[in-house]
Amino acid sequence: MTNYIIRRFIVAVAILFASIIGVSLLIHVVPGDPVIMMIAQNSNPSPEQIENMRKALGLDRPVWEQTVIYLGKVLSGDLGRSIFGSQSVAMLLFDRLPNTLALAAAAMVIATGIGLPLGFFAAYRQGTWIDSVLMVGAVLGVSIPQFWLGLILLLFFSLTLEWLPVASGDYRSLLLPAVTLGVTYSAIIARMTRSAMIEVFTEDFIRTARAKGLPEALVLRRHALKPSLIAVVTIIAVVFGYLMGGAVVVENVFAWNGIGRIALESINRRDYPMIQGFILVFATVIVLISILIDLAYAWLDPRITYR
Amino acid sequence: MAADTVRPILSIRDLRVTFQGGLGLAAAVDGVSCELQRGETLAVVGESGCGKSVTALSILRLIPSPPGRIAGGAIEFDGRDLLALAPEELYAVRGNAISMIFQEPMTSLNPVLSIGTQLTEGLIFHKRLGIREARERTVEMLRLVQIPDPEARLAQYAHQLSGGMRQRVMIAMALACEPRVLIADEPTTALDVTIQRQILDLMVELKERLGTAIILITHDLGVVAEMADRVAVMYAGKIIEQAPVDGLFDHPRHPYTRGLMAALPRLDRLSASGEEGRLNEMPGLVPSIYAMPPGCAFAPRCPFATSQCHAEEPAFEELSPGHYAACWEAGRLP
Amino acid sequence: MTAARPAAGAPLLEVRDLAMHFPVRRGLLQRTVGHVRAVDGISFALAEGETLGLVGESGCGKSTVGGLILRLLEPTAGSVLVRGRDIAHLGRGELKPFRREVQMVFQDPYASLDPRQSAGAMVAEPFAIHSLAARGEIRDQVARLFDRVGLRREHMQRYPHEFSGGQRQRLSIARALALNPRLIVADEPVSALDVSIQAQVINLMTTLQRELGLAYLFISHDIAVIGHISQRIAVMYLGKLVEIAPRATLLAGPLHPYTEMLLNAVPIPNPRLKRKHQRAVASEVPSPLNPPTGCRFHTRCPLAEARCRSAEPVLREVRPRHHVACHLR
Amino acid sequence: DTIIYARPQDADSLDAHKVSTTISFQVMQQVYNTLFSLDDKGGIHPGMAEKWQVSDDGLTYRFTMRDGVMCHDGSTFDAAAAKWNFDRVTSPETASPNGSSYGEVASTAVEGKDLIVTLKAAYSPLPAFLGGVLSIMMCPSAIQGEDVTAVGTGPWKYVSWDRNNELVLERNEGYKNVHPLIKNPGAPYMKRLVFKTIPEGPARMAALRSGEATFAEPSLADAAELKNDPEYKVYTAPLSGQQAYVAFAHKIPPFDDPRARRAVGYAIDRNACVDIGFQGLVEASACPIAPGLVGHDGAKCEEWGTTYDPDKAKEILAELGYGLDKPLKAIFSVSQLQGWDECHVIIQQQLKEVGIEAEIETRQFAAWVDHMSKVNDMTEGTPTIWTMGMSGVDPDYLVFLWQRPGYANQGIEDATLDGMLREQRALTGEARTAKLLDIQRFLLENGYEIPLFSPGWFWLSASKSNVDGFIQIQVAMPLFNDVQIKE
Amino acid sequence: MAATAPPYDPTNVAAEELPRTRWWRRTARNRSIWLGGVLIAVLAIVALLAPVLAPYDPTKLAAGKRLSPPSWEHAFGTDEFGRDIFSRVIHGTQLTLYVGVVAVGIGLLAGAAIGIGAGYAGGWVQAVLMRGVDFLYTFPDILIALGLVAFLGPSLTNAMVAVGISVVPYYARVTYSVVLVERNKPYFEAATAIGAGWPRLVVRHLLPNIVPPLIVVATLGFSAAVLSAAALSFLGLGAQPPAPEWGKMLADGRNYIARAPWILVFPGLAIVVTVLGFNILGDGIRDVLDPRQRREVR
Ligand SMILES: Nc1ncnc2c1ncn2[C@@H]1O[C@H](COP(=O)(O)OP(=O)(O)OP(=O)(O)O)[C@@H](O)[C@H]1O
Ligand SMILES: Nc1ncnc2c1ncn2[C@@H]1O[C@H](COP(=O)(O)OP(=O)(O)OP(=O)(O)O)[C@@H](O)[C@H]1O
Ligand SMILES: [Mg+2]
Ligand SMILES: [Mg+2]
Repeated sequence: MTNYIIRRFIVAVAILFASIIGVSLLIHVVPGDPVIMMIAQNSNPSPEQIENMRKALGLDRPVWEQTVIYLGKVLSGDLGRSIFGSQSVAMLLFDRLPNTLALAAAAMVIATGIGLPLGFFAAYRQGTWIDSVLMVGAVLGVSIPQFWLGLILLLFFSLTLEWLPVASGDYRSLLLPAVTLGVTYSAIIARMTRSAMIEVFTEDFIRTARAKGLPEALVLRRHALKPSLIAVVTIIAVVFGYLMGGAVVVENVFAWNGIGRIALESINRRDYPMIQGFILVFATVIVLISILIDLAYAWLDPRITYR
Repeated sequence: MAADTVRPILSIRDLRVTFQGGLGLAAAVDGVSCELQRGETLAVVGESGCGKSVTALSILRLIPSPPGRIAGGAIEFDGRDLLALAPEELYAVRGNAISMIFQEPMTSLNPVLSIGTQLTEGLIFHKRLGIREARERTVEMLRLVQIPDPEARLAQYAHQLSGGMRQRVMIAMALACEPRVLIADEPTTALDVTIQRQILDLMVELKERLGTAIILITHDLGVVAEMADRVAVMYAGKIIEQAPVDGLFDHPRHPYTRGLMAALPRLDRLSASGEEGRLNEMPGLVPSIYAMPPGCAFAPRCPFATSQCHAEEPAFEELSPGHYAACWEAGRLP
Repeated sequence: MTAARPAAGAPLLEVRDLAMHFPVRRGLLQRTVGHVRAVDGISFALAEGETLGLVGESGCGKSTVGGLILRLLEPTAGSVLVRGRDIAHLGRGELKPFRREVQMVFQDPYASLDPRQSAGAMVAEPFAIHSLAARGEIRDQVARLFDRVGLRREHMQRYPHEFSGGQRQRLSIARALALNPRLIVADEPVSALDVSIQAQVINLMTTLQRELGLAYLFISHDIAVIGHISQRIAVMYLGKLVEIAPRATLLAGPLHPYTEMLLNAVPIPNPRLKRKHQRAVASEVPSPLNPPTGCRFHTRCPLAEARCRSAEPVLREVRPRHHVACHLR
Repeated sequence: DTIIYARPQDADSLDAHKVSTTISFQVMQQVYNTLFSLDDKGGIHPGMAEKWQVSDDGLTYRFTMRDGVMCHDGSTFDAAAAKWNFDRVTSPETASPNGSSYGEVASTAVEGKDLIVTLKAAYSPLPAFLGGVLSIMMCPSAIQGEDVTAVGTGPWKYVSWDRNNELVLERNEGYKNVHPLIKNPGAPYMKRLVFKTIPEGPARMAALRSGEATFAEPSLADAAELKNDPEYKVYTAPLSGQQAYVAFAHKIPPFDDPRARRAVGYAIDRNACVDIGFQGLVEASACPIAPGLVGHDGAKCEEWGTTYDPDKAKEILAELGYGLDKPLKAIFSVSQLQGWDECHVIIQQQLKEVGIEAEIETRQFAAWVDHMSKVNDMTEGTPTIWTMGMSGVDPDYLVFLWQRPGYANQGIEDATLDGMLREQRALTGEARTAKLLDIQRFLLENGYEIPLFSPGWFWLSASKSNVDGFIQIQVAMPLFNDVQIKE
Repeated sequence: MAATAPPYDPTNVAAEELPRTRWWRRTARNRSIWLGGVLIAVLAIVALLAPVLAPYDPTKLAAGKRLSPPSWEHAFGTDEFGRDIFSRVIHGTQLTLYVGVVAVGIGLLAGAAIGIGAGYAGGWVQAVLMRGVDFLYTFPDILIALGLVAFLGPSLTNAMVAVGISVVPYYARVTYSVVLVERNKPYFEAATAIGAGWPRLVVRHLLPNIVPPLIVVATLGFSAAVLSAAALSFLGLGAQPPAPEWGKMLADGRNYIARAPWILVFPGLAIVVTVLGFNILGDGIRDVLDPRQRREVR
C-alpha cells in the first residue's frame, strides 16, 4: 500500500511538471503581456521605458529559457513574485488555498448531502412520479447558472432577510457559496447515485439481506449504500476538478477569498508567476484528490487492493 | 410416515404469483399447493423457468415488486399466514424461523461487507445477541460447516473465499438462527461435483442435528435421489407430480417426469455399457408464461397427448398412496 | 483455403507442452507480482472427427486451454499445431483463414452474445468478416444455419435476451458453424442448461458431428455429460493433465485418485443406490497462483505419500492409450 | 465612524513605484501625498513641496520642500526623501510603470530644503505630473527589501490588509491639509477607512443598500435608479481626466482615407452612447484631451471634428463607393467594460444605418492590445474600427498615444504631428495650450480620433444621502478627508 | 382466461416482426421519445422559423420602452436597449443549440475516442492517453480558451471548441470506465474468435454498448456547455454582441437581476426547457437502443 502511494506520488509529480511546462509555454503564446497591463491604465511610458520594464522582468528572454528558469526556481522552492505589486506568489496562494478548499469541500458535502439521498430515493421509487419530479429537479439544478443562483441567494439572505452579511469573509459566509456550488453538482451526483442504486437493487446480495430478516431500512443503508458509493465516488472524482473551476465564479459572487479569484485576475492581466503558481497549486490539489479517491475506492471496495 | 396425522410445518395453498411484463400480465406460479412436514426434505424439480424460485421466494415474500405480485393463495407457517404478516412480524420470520440459501454463492454475498458482519447481523437482529456473543456463535457455525480457521475468516471478504467456501458461508448464515425450515434454491448448481458433494453432505448432517425441514430446489435428479424424502415436479407454474422419492424414480406417472429422467446422461449406465447413444430429448420448449396453452401445459410436447389434453386442464389426483399427478393419461401410460 | 495445408499424417490438433501463466499485475504501474499458472505444460492430440472431453474442477484451466487453441491468448510456452502448423506464427493475414478452421462455443451462452445485436446479424457477422457470401446471399445462408441448429427463421429478428438458454446455445453453435470449421472447442456448452435442454443441445452436437465430420474439444466439469459425448476423456487438475484415456477405459477403471474422487462425487439419480460413501473432508482447491510442490493433488489425496510432496509425477502411458500422472500407479 | 468603500477589485500593491492601476492608486492616494496638488482647472498648488523653479532651458528644476511634513512613522519627509523617490522610480531595476511621469531624469541632488532635478530633455508637464497620483511619494522607510509597509504622509495610516478582502486605514491624527479641493484643514473626520473588495456588481449594491458599505461602485443599471432615489447619492468623477474615443487601423483602406474616417465620425451619435449606454451619467466629449485638462476646448473640437450627421456620412460613403446596398464591411474591435459594451452596440447600429456593417469582436484587454498592435501596423486586411480610452493629469499623454509607434502601434507616422508633440513638452502656459489645440485639430480634421465621452472607467460610485463631503479628483481618485456621515 | 388466449405457439414470445418495424414500434410507443422529441422539434422549428415567429427584429434598439416588464406588446419584456426579449430568445435558439451541441459534441467525440482508445488498447497507449487526460484536467477551461484564441483567433466556433476541449477529461474518464467493463465481457472475445478486426470490434460491438450511458452524461452536459461558452465571451470567444445567444443574454443581464429580472429569467428558462428536452429524449433513445428495455443505467 505504502509502495503504491509512493508510486502514485511519483506519477503525480510528473504530471505536475508537465502541467507547469505546458502552462508556461501556453501563457507565453497567448497574446498580450504583463507590461502592457501594468501600464494599461494610467501611465504613458516611452517605448524605451517599456523595453526596460520587459528586460527587468526577464520577459525579453526566449520562452524556453523563461520556462527553464522558472522550473529551476520551483525546484528550489521559490514560486516567484507577482509582476503586479511583487507579493510572494507562494504566500498568497497558500494563504488563500484553505479558503477554496473549504469552499470546495463544503460544496462537495452539500452536493453529496443533497444528491445522494435524492438519488437514493429516486432509485427506490424508480418509475414513479416522484422519480420524474426528482429528475426534472436535477435538470433544473444543472441548468441554473451559478452566478444567478448565487446572486438570488445573496440578495435574499442579505437584503430581504438580513440574516447574513454580503461579504463578511469569515466562515459564516461559507454557507451560501457552498450551497450555490453544491446545487449544480448535487444534480449530477443524484443522477449517478440513482443509476448506481438501481443496479445494486437488482443484485442478489440485496435479496440475501432481505431473506435474513433485516428491516428494509437497514437493508438499504447497510447493504445497498456502500456498493453504490463506488460508482458515486468515481463521479465525485471527476466532478471535483470542475467544482474547483466553478469556484472561480462563485468566489466572485460571494467575495469569497479563495485562489479562484486570484486565478481569474492573474490570467486577465498576464501575471505569469501568479498563473504558474496557481496552476501548480490547482493541479496539485486535483492530483491529490484523485489519489485520495483511489484510496477511497480501496476503502469502499475490499476487492480493490493496491500494492 | 403418515402425512395427514401430523400438522405440516409449512403449507402452501393455491399460490398464484403474477408478473407485469412488457408483454402483459403473466402468472409465473399458477395454483401451487403443497405441504412440508417437520424434518422432511422436499425436493422440487422442473425445467428452468417453471416457477421453482418464484414459489420459494414467495414463501418469504421476496418477490420483487413491482413487477411481481402474489395474486392469490395462502402460505401457512406453523398456523400463521405468512402473506398476512405485518412487516415487523415478517422480518421476525425471515432468516429466523425460515431461512434461505440461494443459487449463486458468488453474488449472494455482499462484496463490500466482511463475512463477519454479514454472519452476525442476523443473530444480533433476531436473537438480540451482543456483538461478542454473536461472533462466538458465528465462529461455531463456521466450524460446523467445516470452514478452516473460522476466526480469521470473519474479517475476510467474499472475494477472498473460494466458491465452495462462499456457499458454506451462506449455509452457515442461513442456519445461524436455527431455522425450522430451510429453503435451498439450487445450492450446488454453480459448484463442482467434488464441492457439491461436500455441501450436500453438510446439509444432511445439519438436518440430522437440528431437525430442520428442507425445501431443496434443483434440476439435478442425482441430487434429488440422494437427498429427498419427497419430490414435487413442477412444469409451467404448476406442480404436476408429487410423490415419495422412491415411488417417483421407480414409477414416474407424468410424461414430463418420464422425459426428464430419460434425458439424463447417466454415468452409472454408461460405464456399464460403454456405448454411446442419443439422449432421449423432449422436443420443444417450456411455454412462455405470457402465452400459456389452454388445457394441459405439457400437451404440445407430450407424445401421449389427446384432444382432451389440449382442451382441458387435468386435475391433480392421488394415483397411489402419497403419489399425485396431473395427467389425463396417467392411468394409461405404459 | 490457403492456410494450414494438411501436413501428411499430422493430427487435426496437437498441443505440445502448452503453458499459460497469467501475470498478476498490481497497482498503478502494473507491476507483475506473480503468475497464475492457469495452464502449466499440457500435451494432447485430437484427430479429425473425434471428440475429446476435457474435465476438471472450476478454475483448473480448461477455458484457458480453449482460449489458447483459438489463439485468443498468447501462450507462455509450448505450441498449438493445427494440421501440423504452429498457429503461434500466423501473421495477421493468416489468422483469418485459421479462424475458419477452428471455432469456439463459449462457456456462458448469454454473456458471449452481444446484447445489442440481433440473432440474425450475429450469425451473419462471420460471413461478412470472411466475405463468404455475397451480400444478398448472406440472409439465405443464415437462414440455412438457423434451420440446421433447430432455430426458426423468424428468430433472426430477436435479441439474445429473448431466447431461452437452450436457444442461446444453439445460436452460439450456429455462429461457430457459419465458418464451416473442422474443430469446435465447446467450452461448457451445456452446464448452464437444464437437463431437457441439455439433452437437446448434446443431441444436436452429435448430429452435427456425424453430418459434418466435426471434431470437438468438449470442455465440461460434468463428468456424466463428458462421459456421454466423448470418445476420449482428459482430466485436468490445477493446470496439469492428470489422466487421459478412452472413455470406457477411464470410466471403468480410473487410475488417478483425483479422477476417482470426481467419479465418486457424481450423484447417481437412483434413490436406492444411496451410497455409503465416506464423508468428504472439506478440502479446498489450492490456488494456481501458488500451486503445491510435487504432485499438485497431494494436499487432497487420500493416498498421498512423502514422494508425492516432493517429486512431480509425469504423464505416462501405463496401459495402452491410458496415460496417468501419478507416482502410485 | 468608519468609511467602508466597496470596490470590484483590490489594490495590487502599496508600492507607489511598482503599480499604476487606478484601483491601487485609490488606496495610495489616501496613504501617500504628492509634491504638488491640482485644482479643478488643472492649476498647480503646493503639496509636500512649496514651490518650484525651472531653468530657462527647461532642463533643471528646483523644488523647495514644505516644512513639517511628517511620515506616519514619525520621520520627516524632506528633500532627501523626495530624492529617494525620484531615484528609485527612475532606476531601470525598479521597472516602474510610473517612471515616465518624471520625464527623462539625468540627475538629482539635495541642497538644504531643495531638491534639484536635472532632465535630459525639456519636460514642461513635470510639475503637473508631480501633482498627480502617478508621482505619489512614499517615505523611504516604506520599503525594506522586497517588502512594502505603506509608510506615507497622507491623511490615512495603514493598519492592516487582508488581500482581496479588506484593507484597513485609520486617520492620521496629525494631518495638515494643503490640497485646494479639500476643505477640512486637519485630520479626516472619520476614524477609519476600509477598502472592501466585492467583485460582483449586484453584491456591491446589496452591501450598499444593507449599509454594510458606505460607498460602492454600482452597476450602471443600478446607478440610474439610485440617481432618482433621494436616499442615495451618485458620484461621477467630474475631474477624471478620462477620454474615450473611436479610432482606426488607419493604414488599412478605406480608413487610410480621412474622408472614410470622418464618415464614421458623422455616423456616430456620441449622445446616444451617453444617454442609452451610460444612462446619461457621463458627458459627451468631442476633444482628444479630456475635460478638465489643459487644452480641452469643447467648442473648437466640435468645429474641427465631426458631430452626428448621418446624411453627411452617407454622402461621403457614397463618394467612396459604399452605400446601404453595398455596405462597407468592417471589424469593430473592442474590449469589455460596462457602459462601453452598450455603447458599442449602439455605435454598431448607427454605423449600420449609414451602410457600414461592423462586426463586434471582443477581446480580453491584454489580448486586445496585442491584437491592435498588429492590426494598426497592417496596410491591408479587414478595415478595423476600435475604441479605447486614455486618462491623465496632463494632456502629455497625447505623445504616448500618437507619436509613433504609439500605444498599440496607433501612432501616426507624420513628421508634423511628431514635431508638435515634441514641441509642446518644451512650452508652458498659453503657448503650450495653443500647441495642444493644434495637435487636436490635426487629429480631428484628419479623423484619426473620434472622441466619445468622459469619464469612462472607475468613475462611478454611490453612497446613502446622509454621507457628505466625498470628492473625486483627477484620474478618478476619491478623497475622504471631508467625509462625514449624518446620523 | 383460456378463452381469450391467442393460438398457442410455445416459442412465440412476441409476434415476429422485421427489426425495423419493431424498432419503430418501440420508438413510437416510448413516451420519453415523444415528449422529448416534441420539445426538441419545437425548438428546431423555432430555430428555423425565427424570423417569421419573432414579432420584432432581435437587434433593433428601442423596439419598445427600455426595461419594460412583460406585457402584451412584449411577452418577455424588453432589455436595457429596449430590445424585445421574446424576439431575442426566439432568434437565440439556433445559435444556442449550435453552441451547446457543438461543444458537447467535441467533448463527447474526443473524450469517447480517448476513452475507447485507452480502454481498448490498454498497455502503454492506455497509460499515455489517460495521463494525458489527467494533464488536461489540471488546466482550467479559461486557460484552454486563451490558448485557443492564441492559435485560432477569436470566434464563436473557437469558443465551442475550447469548451469542448475542457470537458474532454470528463467524457474520457466516463467512457474509459465503461469500455473497461464492456471489453472484458465474453461477447467481445467471442467476436474476436470469429475473426473480427479492431474496427469492427470497436464500431459494431463496443460503440453500441457504450453509447447509452454516454447519452445520459452528454445531455446533462448541454447546459454546462452553453453557460461556460457564455462565460468565455469576454475573452473574445463566444457569441458577440448583439447576437442573442441565451448564455450571453444571461451573462450580460446579470446586473439587472434585481431591477429587471425578466432579462435573465426568460433565456434561463429557455435553457432549462432545452436541457430537459434533450434529457428526456436521451432517456428515450437509450431505452430504444437497448433491446433488453431495461430501465437501469441512467
Ligand atoms: N422479476 C421478474 N420479472 C418478470 N418475470 C419474472 C421475474 N422473475 C421470474 N420471472 C418469470 O417467472 C417464471 C418463473 O421463474 P423462476 O425463477 O421461478 O424459474 P425457476 O424454476 O426457478 O428456473 P431456474 O431453474 O432457471 O432457476 C419465469 O418465466 C420468469 O421469466
Ligand atoms: N486473464 C486472466 N488473467 C489472470 N488470471 C486468469 C485469467 N484468465 C483466467 N485466469 C485464471 O486462470 C485459472 C484458470 O482459469 P480458467 O478460466 O481456464 O478455468 P476453468 O477451468 O475454465 O474454470 P471454470 O470451470 O470455472 O470455467 C483461474 O485461476 C483463473 O482465475
Ligand atoms: Mg431458479
Ligand atoms: Mg471455464
